[in-house]
Amino acid sequence: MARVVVDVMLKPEILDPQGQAVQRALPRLGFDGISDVRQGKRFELEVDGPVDDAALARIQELAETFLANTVIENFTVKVEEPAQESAVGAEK
Amino acid sequence: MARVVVDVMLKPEILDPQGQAVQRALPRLGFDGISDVRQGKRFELEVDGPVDDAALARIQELAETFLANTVIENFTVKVEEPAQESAVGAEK
Amino acid sequence: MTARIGVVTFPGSLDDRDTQRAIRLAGAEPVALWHKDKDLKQVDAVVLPGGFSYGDYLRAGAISRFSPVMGTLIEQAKAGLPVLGICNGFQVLTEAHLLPGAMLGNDHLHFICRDQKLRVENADTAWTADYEAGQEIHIPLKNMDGRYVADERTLDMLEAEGRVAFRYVDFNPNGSLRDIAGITNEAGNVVGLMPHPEHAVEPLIGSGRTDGLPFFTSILKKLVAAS
Amino acid sequence: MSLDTVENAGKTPDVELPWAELGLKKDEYERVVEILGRRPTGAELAMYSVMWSEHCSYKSSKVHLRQFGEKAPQSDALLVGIGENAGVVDVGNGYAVTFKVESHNHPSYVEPYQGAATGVGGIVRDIIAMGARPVAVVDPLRMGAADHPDTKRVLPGVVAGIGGYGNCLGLPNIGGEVVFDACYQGNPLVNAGAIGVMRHEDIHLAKAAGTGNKVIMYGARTGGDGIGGASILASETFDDAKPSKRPAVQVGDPFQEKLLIECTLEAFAEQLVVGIQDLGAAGISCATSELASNGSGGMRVELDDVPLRDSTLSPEEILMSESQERMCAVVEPGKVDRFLEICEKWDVIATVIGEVTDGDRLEIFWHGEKIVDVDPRTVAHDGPVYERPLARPDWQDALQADDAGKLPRPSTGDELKDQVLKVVASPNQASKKWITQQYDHFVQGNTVLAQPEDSGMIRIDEETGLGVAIATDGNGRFAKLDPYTGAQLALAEAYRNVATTGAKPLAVSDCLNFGSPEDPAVMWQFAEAIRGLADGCQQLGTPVTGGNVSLYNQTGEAAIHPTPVVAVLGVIDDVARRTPVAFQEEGQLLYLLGDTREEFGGSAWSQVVHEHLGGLPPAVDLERERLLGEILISASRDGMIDAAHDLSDGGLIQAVVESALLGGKGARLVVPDGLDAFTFLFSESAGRAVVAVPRSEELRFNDMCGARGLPVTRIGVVDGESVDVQGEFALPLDELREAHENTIPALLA
Ligand SMILES: Nc1ncnc2c1ncn2[C@@H]1O[C@H](COP(=O)(O)OP(=O)(O)O)[C@@H](O)[C@H]1O
Ligand SMILES: [Mg+2]
Repeated sequence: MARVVVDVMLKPEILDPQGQAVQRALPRLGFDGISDVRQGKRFELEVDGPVDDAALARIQELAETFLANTVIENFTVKVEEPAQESAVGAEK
Repeated sequence: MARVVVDVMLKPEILDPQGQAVQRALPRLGFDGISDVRQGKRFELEVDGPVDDAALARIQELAETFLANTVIENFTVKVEEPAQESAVGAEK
Repeated sequence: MTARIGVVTFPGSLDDRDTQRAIRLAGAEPVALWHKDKDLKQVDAVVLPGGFSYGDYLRAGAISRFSPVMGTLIEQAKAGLPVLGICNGFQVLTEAHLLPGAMLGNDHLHFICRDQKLRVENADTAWTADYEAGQEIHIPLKNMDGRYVADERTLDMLEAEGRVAFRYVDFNPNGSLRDIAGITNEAGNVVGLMPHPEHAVEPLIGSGRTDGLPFFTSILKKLVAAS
Repeated sequence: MSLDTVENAGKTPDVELPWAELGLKKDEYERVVEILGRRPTGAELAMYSVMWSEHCSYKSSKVHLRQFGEKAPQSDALLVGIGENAGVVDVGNGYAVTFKVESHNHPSYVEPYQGAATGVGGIVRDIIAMGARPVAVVDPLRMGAADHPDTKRVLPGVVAGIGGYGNCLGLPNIGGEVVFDACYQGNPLVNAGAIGVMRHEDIHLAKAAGTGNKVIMYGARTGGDGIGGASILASETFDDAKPSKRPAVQVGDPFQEKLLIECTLEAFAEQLVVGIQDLGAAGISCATSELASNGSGGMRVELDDVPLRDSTLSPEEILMSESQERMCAVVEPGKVDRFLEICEKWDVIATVIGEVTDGDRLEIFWHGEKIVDVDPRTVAHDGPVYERPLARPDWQDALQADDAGKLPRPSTGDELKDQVLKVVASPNQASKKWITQQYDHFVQGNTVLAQPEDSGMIRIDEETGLGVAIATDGNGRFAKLDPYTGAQLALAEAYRNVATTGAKPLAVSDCLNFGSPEDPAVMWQFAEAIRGLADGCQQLGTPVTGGNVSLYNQTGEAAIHPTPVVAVLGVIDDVARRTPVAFQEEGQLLYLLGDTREEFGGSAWSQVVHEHLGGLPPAVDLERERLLGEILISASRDGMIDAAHDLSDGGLIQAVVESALLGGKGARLVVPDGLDAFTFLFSESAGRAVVAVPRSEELRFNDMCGARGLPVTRIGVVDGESVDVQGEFALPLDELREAHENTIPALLA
């Protein structure tokens, strides 16, 4: 079984009220030096069987037609390699 | 300027009705072979200045106290290396 | 004398005016508190009202929890100041860890607005003394993020200590664990619940019942007795 | 090409701008050139093209809409009429109410959640711009076939969007409609209405008076969203390197709008505002040209001072951007600091972007260069006006000849019962609770009536109990059969719904949803509907105070049913008198008010049982509607009735079932002499209501109806656990409830 991750973010030109609200709160929390925050969605799909090109193409299509509304959102599809994952961050 | 990504997911033992709703819709859309879907949040932070250990530690703290509620959520912090990004998926 | 009860307005608070009205109808004096002020104006108790403070962005209550007024409030609540969190106010209280657990999106993924039946499980808190334990009441409920969750150990502790203050009856509107609608802290001065007692204080208006009024008369009596 | 300045335009008269791509006709472009005495700059063309669009200029509808003014009945209640952001009505005790309905149809099809959400946002800003505190919203919706897969995408998204925005603003949703019909499949109608309350002295108008006064923009930053043609101007012709596609759908931020409401009201309370305008369609182009043209002087604007979300925007794009949650206020120089302080208190960004001048020009500058120099009236008011050809459709006669009276009728009690169940469970007649429980009805603590009552009702004065009621109605099937009568039926039904709850109807707003005005058949439907509505309002004494026209609701050749949606606003001097739909007490007598005829054209029965649409709609008698209204209001005032429900889609049986289910009390009905059971139960004759009268009031009530000449028929009694039609059938409430309440969740959940 493998995990495929679909990240869906609002297009850069589209207003992101959630991201803005987070960003505006940062100075109050004592965090400076972050000039922009965007908030999107992360979908983790557990795929039965091998994640071959055909499977990825289908997930690509799923993302395009269902997980994202491409009028306002962009998405990326990635196969998650478990070993590499938490590059810097520790999972808490 | 660098981008740091914080992914926030519900802890595995917490019910994720959004992910379940997606998963339940899949067969109707003609997608089989996906045994589980979890939906979480992805934050993209644009950091001014270098993302050194100190900066990362601060973001780690930000995630722990603010971006995630660790009563119910786990998070990971990653520096995004622009080149490597869309491993398989194309940005649409 | 009468009691002065503060109502905090965060940006995006919606039921602050209604809560002030309910306090007035109960015979106490409502005092408007502003999220940017650390000063609680020496009120005798505080209500955190319902609404969508900061749009419910990030998580409901998560941003408000860091406002200046909350700094003072957290301190004083720990020292015994009576605090009631209604809906968004309850969410703020859990985010501030004045109450255990967390609020998540309703399990059916929709906003829900209905007249909800509840059972008062604990009539010994600062805000519930005018009810009888076991009494069933109808209070309007309206929320997007009303699903109360906590780990099993916390839930067991809440049950064992009698800190489940309200439970949904007949219908669980949001998937809250153990049908929990509201809880109290150990001392009984801090109470949070999802339904809106301030919308059930006048006949004809809203649900048309007055089942919510005892929240405000309970605290008034307690404060007057203490003074 | 670099910046296109006014100076540059004067020097390069031969440069041809892309007027066609911006949606202008050749003669419209020539008019712009004639008005200016030179070619327009890119920025000027951007302004003219959006302001002269169908949406902003009403160029196809203007000649017809005039009737609302010409035929307006004398009404003391009207404080502000058509032409402002929203009309204003006097409701007594020094209170004034403003209300309006608008459409957000197309965006809601493309992105249901955001399209519907921003529709609510837009109508609420219209209300704030009048000086009022918004107190409630309503949402009349029309969707494609209930069982079509795309309806499952659009409707839940629309509902979530309306709720998401309205709930977050703290506005109770107190009414609306949900209608399914295949004709709306590619063109769902998402109309949204709002009501606001203010004191008479707080009424504000959109005008920029007083030389030297400052123009302040406040609210969200301006982004590249909602820009149609501007990007063509900005990119394809002027600078090919730019992205040519800007999103046509915008994301709303209800939190920002909530802050806008609060800070605007605070500024009003301190009398800091001379004039105010919301930024909706056509954004800054519209706000500046309208403010300036309604004022006495001119206006000078520094576009560089507009706070941007995207620094790459061109001046044309800034002028046309339709970013949400922005407002423009005109403030005296001495009060600017206080105004900015209030904005800061609410964390709202505010910037002075210009000032009122003593000339009569609207001048806009960018990087120190003048890019717009126009007479604002020519932009805002002198748009083209078309008398489009209209023709009664060639199919109209055949449609009307296809009489629904000829359809086979049920012949036994059992058959009748089956058809009752079918109608009650059909998507259009079924309970909309699954939808309406996603809306907050309680917020603000003044809701007296909300769904599923005949009208929504809000208390506006705690001392006296003064309240207002609103109902919206429309029936595209009736309007298709006969648009003149159809529009009057919509008016009659909304009027009746308001009166049924005990409120006195005062004024009307409307949202006219039609197909393409370039089709003479559609244009005929449109003209007929307006004529019907204007005549009807004149007769009922309820002026039209404003509204909205939505054209081009069309998929290919196929237009939607002509769908005039009518909102009626009423006033009640004490909300304690309101009459609810639900049966209150067993033993109370049921009376049918009005005449029942064999009228089935366009009826729910013909649709549900026979999938038929043909014949003529029910006849309208507005004098009768007025009389019925008076009786219902008097009966509520004098405590003669405890429940009332107007009759409309589905006829008497639908109304009785709804009152019974809501009250949890059944009814025994007797078919009156002279009527057959089928006609009694399913006819959709207008001008009727069913009321429940306590026995002690029976005589008094009958006398009152008799004295005023309103037909009144005793039809039964509130009783038991079922709806019982003597000699025909009995249906247990449980079975009815299941039929009525399961349909929508089964389709959508
Ligand atoms: N989209 C909606 N939003 C809010 N209320 C609605 C909506 N659709 C229907 N309702 C409410 O449900 C009730 C029944 O609607 P409807 O059958 O259209 O009423 P009527 O036939 O009396 O006009 C009314 O109270 C109406 O306001
Ligand atoms: Mg009705």
